[in-house]
Amino acid sequence: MSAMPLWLDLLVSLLVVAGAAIALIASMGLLTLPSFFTRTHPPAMIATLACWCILHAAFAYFWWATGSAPLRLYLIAFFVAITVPITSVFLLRAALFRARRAGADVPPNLSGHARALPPQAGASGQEQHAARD
Amino acid sequence: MNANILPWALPLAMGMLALAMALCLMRILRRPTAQDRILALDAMYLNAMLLVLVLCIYWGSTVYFEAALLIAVLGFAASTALAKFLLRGEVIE
Amino acid sequence: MKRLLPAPLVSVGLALAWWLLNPDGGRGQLVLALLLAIGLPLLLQGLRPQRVRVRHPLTVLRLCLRVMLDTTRSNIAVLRYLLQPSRRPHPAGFVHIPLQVRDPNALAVLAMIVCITPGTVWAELSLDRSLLMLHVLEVADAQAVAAHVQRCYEAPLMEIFES
Amino acid sequence: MNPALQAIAALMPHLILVPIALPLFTAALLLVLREERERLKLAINLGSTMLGFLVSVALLAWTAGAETQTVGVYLPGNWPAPFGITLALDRLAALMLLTANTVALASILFASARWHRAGVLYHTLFQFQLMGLAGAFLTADLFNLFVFFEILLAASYGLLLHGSGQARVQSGLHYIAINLAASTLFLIGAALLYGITGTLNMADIARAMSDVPQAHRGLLNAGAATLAMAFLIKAGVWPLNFWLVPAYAAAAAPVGALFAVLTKVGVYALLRLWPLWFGEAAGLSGQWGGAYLYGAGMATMAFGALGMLASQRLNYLAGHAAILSSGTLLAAMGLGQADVTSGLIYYLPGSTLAGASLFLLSDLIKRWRNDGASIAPYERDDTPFLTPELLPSETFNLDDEQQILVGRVIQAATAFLGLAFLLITLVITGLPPLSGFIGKFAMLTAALGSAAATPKAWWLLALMLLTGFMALLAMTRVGIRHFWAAHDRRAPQLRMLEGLPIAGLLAACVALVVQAAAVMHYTSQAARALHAPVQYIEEILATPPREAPGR
Amino acid sequence: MSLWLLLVLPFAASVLAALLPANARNLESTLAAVVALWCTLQSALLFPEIAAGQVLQAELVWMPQLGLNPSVRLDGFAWMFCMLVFGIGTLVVLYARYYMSPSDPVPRFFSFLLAFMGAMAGVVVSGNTIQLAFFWELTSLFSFLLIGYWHHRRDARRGARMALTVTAAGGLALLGAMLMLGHIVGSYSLDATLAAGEQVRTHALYPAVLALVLLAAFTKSAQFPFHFWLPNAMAAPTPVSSYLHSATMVKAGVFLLARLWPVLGGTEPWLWWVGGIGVATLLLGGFIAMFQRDLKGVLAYSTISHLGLITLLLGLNSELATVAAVFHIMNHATFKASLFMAAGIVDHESGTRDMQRLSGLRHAMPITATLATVASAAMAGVPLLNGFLSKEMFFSETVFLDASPLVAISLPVAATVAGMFSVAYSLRLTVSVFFGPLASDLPRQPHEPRRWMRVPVELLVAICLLVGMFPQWAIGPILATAAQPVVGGHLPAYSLSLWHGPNAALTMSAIAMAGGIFLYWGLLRSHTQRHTRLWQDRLDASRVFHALLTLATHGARSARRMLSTRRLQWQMRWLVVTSFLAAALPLWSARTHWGERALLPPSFTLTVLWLVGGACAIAAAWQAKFHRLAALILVGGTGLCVSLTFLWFSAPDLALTQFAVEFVTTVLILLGLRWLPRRDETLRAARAEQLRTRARRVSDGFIASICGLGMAWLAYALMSRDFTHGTATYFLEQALPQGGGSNVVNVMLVDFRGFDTFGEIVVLGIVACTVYALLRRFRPARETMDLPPQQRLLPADLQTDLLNPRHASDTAVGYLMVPAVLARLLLPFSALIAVHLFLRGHDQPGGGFVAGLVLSLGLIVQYLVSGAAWVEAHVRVLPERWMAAGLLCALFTGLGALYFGYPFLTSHMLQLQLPWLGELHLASALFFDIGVALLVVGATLLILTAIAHQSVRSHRFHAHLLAERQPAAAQGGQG
Amino acid sequence: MEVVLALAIGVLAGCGVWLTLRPRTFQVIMGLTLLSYAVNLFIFASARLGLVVNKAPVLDPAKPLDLLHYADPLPQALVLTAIVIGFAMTALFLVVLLALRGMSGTDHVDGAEPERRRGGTRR
Repeated sequence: MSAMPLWLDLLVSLLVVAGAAIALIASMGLLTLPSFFTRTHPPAMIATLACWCILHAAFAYFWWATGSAPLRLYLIAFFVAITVPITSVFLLRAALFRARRAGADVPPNLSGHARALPPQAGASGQEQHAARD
Repeated sequence: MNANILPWALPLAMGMLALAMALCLMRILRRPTAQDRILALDAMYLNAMLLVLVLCIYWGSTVYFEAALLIAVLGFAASTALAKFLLRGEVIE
Repeated sequence: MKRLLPAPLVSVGLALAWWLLNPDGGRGQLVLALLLAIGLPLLLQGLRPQRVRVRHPLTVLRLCLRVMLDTTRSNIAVLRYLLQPSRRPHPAGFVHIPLQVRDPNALAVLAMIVCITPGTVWAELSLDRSLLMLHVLEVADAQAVAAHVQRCYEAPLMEIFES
Repeated sequence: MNPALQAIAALMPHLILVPIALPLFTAALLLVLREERERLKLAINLGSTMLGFLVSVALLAWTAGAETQTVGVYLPGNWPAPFGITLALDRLAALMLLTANTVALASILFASARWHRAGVLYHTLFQFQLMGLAGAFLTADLFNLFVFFEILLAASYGLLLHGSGQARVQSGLHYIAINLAASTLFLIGAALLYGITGTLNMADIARAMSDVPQAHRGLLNAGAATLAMAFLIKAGVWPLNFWLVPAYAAAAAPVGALFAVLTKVGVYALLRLWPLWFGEAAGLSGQWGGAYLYGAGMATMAFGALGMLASQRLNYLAGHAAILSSGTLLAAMGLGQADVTSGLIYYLPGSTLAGASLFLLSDLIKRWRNDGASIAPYERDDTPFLTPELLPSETFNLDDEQQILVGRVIQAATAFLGLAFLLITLVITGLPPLSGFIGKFAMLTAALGSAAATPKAWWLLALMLLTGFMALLAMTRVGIRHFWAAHDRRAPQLRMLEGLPIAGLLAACVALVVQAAAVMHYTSQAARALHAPVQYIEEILATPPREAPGR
Repeated sequence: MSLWLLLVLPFAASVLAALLPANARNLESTLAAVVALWCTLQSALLFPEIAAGQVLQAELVWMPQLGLNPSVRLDGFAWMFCMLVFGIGTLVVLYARYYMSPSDPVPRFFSFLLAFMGAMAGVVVSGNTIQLAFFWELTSLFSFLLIGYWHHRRDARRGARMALTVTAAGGLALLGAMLMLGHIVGSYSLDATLAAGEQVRTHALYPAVLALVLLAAFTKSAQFPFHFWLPNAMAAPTPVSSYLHSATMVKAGVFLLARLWPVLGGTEPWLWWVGGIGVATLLLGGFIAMFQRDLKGVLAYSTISHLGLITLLLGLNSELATVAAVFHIMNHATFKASLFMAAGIVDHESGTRDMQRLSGLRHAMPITATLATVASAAMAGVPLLNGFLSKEMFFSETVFLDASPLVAISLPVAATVAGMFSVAYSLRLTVSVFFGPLASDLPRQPHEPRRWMRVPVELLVAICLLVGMFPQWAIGPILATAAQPVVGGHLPAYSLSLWHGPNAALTMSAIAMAGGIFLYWGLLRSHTQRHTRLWQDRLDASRVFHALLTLATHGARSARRMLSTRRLQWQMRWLVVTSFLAAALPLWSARTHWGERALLPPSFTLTVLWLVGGACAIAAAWQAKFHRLAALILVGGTGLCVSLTFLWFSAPDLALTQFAVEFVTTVLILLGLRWLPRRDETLRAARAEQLRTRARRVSDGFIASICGLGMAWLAYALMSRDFTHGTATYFLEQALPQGGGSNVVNVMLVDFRGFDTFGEIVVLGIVACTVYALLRRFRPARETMDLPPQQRLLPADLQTDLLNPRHASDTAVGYLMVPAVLARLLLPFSALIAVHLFLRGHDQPGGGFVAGLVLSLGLIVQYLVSGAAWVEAHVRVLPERWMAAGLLCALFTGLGALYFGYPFLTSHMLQLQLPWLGELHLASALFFDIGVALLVVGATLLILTAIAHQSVRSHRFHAHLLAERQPAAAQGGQG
Repeated sequence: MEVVLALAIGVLAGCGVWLTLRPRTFQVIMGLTLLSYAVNLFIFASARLGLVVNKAPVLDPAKPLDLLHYADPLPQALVLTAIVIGFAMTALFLVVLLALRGMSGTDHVDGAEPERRRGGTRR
């Protein structure tokens, strides 16, 4: 196999490192951001930009290495795009629900009556398994 | 691997992704809420997926690609189920 | 035709995906792709009761590009936000957006867009689908965010799915 | 060679597969049928079990009859031996197979009276259980043995839980937890052995044993020891057998009967592997581990006998009897002499059959005594032992009532149960004239017969007699209580279908005695083959696959 | 042949008798009598040959490899016993015919009796020591059944059990002794054993053999301290007593002693033990017998005493004494059998055996009284009766014994005292029962028994008289024949005449006679009442026996409690610790070190990865109690690291599978989490402080860390060593040409080791079946029965997007709308991926298992977003059928090979030429893989949906609760 | 690298053992899961010629067919089987623990809370 042209070398390296860096920063954000709702944003970065960067890098690399365009890599981006919202929607809805029950400062139920949910009373929640908030 | 920069860049990237996973783990451990943990698990899966992709490049082999695809297609199921459990108290109603 | 292809778009997508996954196959793969593209939707028809109608392919393309661009942009914005903790001018918060689009598929695509865009995340949709709540990382101007969503995403989606 | 044997020989290499494939086919078939079609399911199950029984008889006949080739080798997948998986049928395997199938036939007959309706999917699980047992006996591949262990365990979990109820679920949880841990050990041991010998075929491992360099010996032995732990747990060795009695006692009676075979699977695995790997041929590791096996067996025997003595409930008694019998087998195995092994192979089927019939019988007695509702008050484990029954009476031997000196007629059903109980007692305690006695005698006489009988043999003799005595005490206590003390009870309602299997099992025990010489001839050949496994190894490794098909 | 008939006939008749109808009294007894009589005659006819010194032998070849050949060996001694067994047996059968009530179910009785007779005959004619032990145990067994014949009586049950316990223990001891003898002699043949006396006596094991043999003999012959079972055995019907305790059962013990006398006798320990126990029993039995109130009790203790006498004689190590013993065996059998029968007649006709109530029966039954008086005179040793002769021999032996001065003096004294006792109880027996005024308050009016009932007694008494008056003529040849084999060939000189002149023995007899009369008149008549109780209480060894038995059971129970546990934690501990030791010991003893192989270069990424994985595992261990969800998440993280490790080390297939399994497992456990109880976290702080708990956790932690270290060490030792290639290269070489696939792992799964995969899917199938079957009967705990709080807390009238999918016609509404649309879109794609993974499996990572998991997970996601009811309304999921189809598909693929003449699961390659598509390679393994995939889908769905369906209950339960609450609320509103 | 893997196996096994020694059924099931991870890795580690990187046993016509160029495929096949069986057993154990929980009302492995000792200790 012939040596890799420098530009490709550079491009792939750059993309890979950039993608990894974004993922790292996003994970850092996950750790440092102050509240749950703000923390929901960084994973989207991993799913999008970081993922794309690395996919492009892989695409470029394998195109060069195998001689054919590995378009199937981009299926990953597609699937991630489909699946990430499912988790996010559930997770945010759960977080809101729990926040409201805990009496935290979040907007009230969009479709509910004026009556708010009763605040969580004592330690009677099934989700006690999960964690103490 | 017959390139100059990649042999350095790829381990670096992998290290960074592994560290990213470690950070996710720290979030899991620090909580404060259950949803934080689920979120962090989800992020961990994504990081792992990226790690697999980088490994593919590193080894110049596409046989590992399907693993990344699998995480992309199914990885959400676990975190969704966890989230639904938090929301409804049961996974399948 | 309709009976054979209950979801033509999905079929196309499946065929495409198969071709992507097995690009170097000969005619055999083609036949397989065809079989799967027709067979899978037929088999799983029961689980997808709603029919999807998509119009205006140009708008679709435009929306796609728009989303990619927006996503990249907001990625960078969030990146900056994360890297410079000291300069975080705007608070995070919830934004309520009145919606006119009602088609579930359109809403699903909207959710996808919102969710893969860092900085915004789908929080709640009212039962009658008239009101959407987003959580936004940096709320400079809630109205602007709402307007952006309505203009850039909701309108094309209505055009695609509901016209 | 008579025509029947010729027919068997003609079918032969493929016949080895039948005990595994037939139950699987039946199980799959039963899975297709709807739940309501109980009778059809039962009929299919019975038919299949019967057929399996006949096949195992045929296989036994083949091993007994064939003088030239004593190891039947089957290569599923047509790969030569160390590479593919091998099934091997030798005398021991055939005997175990027949024992298992005999018990299975009795069990399903018994279950057909009522038990099979206690839950769903009974027949399917039953057939899977048979498949697992057959596979475990037939396979000659270590990992395949693991797989079949898992099959038989998984099926036994299912069968144990058949009928549900807290006792079953409770003991089932323990049973499963312990056995999962045991499976873990199995895997660790298998991995170590593979790592060192580079093969999984049992015969090939035996061949490779002598080549293992000294530096790897420790690892090899550690692997084998870990493996042995897995088998010992299954065999119910003390102190790893506390799950056994509650689980076996809680299981539905036909299931309990089948479980009587399960402990023997662990014994079988040890019997199969230890002489093969650590026999005289293996060089450095010769006889390694025998002392531990012996010690564990002795402890298990003692524990089993103590447990019998301490038990008031019939099915606990049966569980402890199973422990006692596997302890006896293990201790005898630990001596590592071919003649002793011959005796223990003789002892094994008899005690298994008796144990199985005790489980069945205990169900009948339980139902007779209190309509199967619950345990009688005196059966609780904390009941004081010294009942009024045993206190010395004041009026010693003096009866003023003449009338009482007339015996009671025993109804046929009671007589049947009593006779069955008596025979089981004889086998379990090793009293003459049944197979328990001959088996124990054969073991002891072989152990003592060698010019220099070791102290181990004497201790074995002492403990065997002592445990037999303790078992006798326990059995007579229970027997008197059930058959003599309760004279004012109406006759048990005995169905033909429930009596028949017990009678059959006991008839098999009797047959073992009547045909003792032939059986002993067979077992001694089996034992010799076990201890001098050259032929086994050669047959397995040298059997060629069929000429390459159009792969 | 006739020899074998002697042995077989009684058993055959026994089986026949057992099958007769319950009321066939005459038929039964005739059968038994004919058999017994025939046997008697047959044995009697053998006398000439025996008397000529022949030893009749017959042997069958049964198990030569064990030295177990059933053989019959009839010498003089055995012949004598045969005569006793069969002769007295005949008389007992005759007697029993009249004794047993017409309503008694006699078939059982006679069946047992015949079997017992056979067993006893077996003991005496055995030519093989093991056979002897074998029949010995049979006599225990059948005597147990005979004693317990009237099992509705408590004393019968107890007596039977006691007899069995004691004698069977002795039997086991005998078996042990015989095994030892066999070991010493090298043969189990009786001939060889008898010939090897010297060898045995000098062997190191002699004491052990002796101890075991004596244990056997003493238990059987009711010698002190095992004498207690015999009086308790009196609960048997009297014919049984008269048979067991005169000629047979108890005689087996002395038979054994006499039989082995040439082998074991003649040593110091023999003298001291046999003689000593004999003396003790002789005195003790005689003494207690004097105070008995029960007629049969007297006879029982007198039997014990006489057996002690015989034992003592055998123990004296003198040939003459041994001849005397043989003689007394015969004499005792005759007079004791007749006495028992007479006692039975008294009991039968008067209705009681209480000697305090019985009196003057000679008025009512004169003949019986006479007979009984003569017989008891024989027992007392009155001249002109047979008892006198053997007693004389005994007395003279005690005098002439060559022993230490102490023994030389005390033994004659003891013998005389015993003689006094025997005279006293014999007197008591006759005088108090038959003399004096006729008792009036008896339960029945006594009268003479039926003619034939008395015949046996008459015959026996006649023998007593005959032998007593014309000893040399009546018994001389027989005694000589019988005693000869016992003493080992040549008889000592002895004389059977009545009169030997005034010697020591005669003096002793006279003293004994006078003393006995004095004892009776002076002591017994006056205060029997008080003493009876007193002596009985003090000397009742059966109490000790019961105490021992109770102690044994209690001991067993507490031992079991100590040695076992029902608690899983302890069992697990045992398991872990033993396994650790099992693995560690070989390593330790072999001084194993790790190897020197060159290691892979360290990788930062993997290290970090395992820091994450390890931290996840530790945290999961930490959190599993109070934060189940967190533990689940953390275990998921660990699983991720495991999968990545597989990937890292070149196992893409494993990684794929592990990922897929990981996701399914998480969903699975989450499904279960709903049914677990809440964890009361407030208790944690308090509890953690407890010392016990902490100690336990610390020790568990210690065990766990040791095990972890051990595993790490083992893994490292394994990985750091160089091994040869093993079988691996073969797989690499054959995978493509023979297996037809380039993914070697997959070829391995479906071809090389397809049988494993086969088993593995079966396991999955079984588990699915089990889960399904178990959950059909699932009963949730009360507090989890209701809806989860998340749903319960939502007021029914609240407008919310948190809709229960169960209530929506299409669930694409509310919070579920977006996920539902997306998940439904995803489903065809995940199916596509499944097909993709499946088809490429043979050549690239993938395969049927992963494909199946992907497909089923895609379906599970539908359940998740749409609810079980909705999914099942829209698509028919029949997991059982999937499973069956999968199994059958795999099975028939395997069986297909048989059609081509190849073994099961042999893979075939199909080369198809399709018109337009060109060449198509189809491996049969593909169909096997289809089976795998089908089964995996079916099993996974069955398991998951079976659990998921349980939540239907809670909705039903909630509705039920609401319905209950509403009327109450309405009432409350009104009131 | 082997050291890391060995330690990983050790940690997993240790945690697994610790959890299986705990009194709550959920802890036990988690422990068994961890143990099975450890064992799977252990089997994996028993590969001939040790662990190798980027030598997946997927045949490449360019490479010679020996263990120097491919990972040992056999342990991988074994681990695959073990994973599947482990999954099945986890499912089974889960359901049994649920059933026990339903019947006994507690999630203690012995089906009953141990009687409280002095001042309400529960283990």
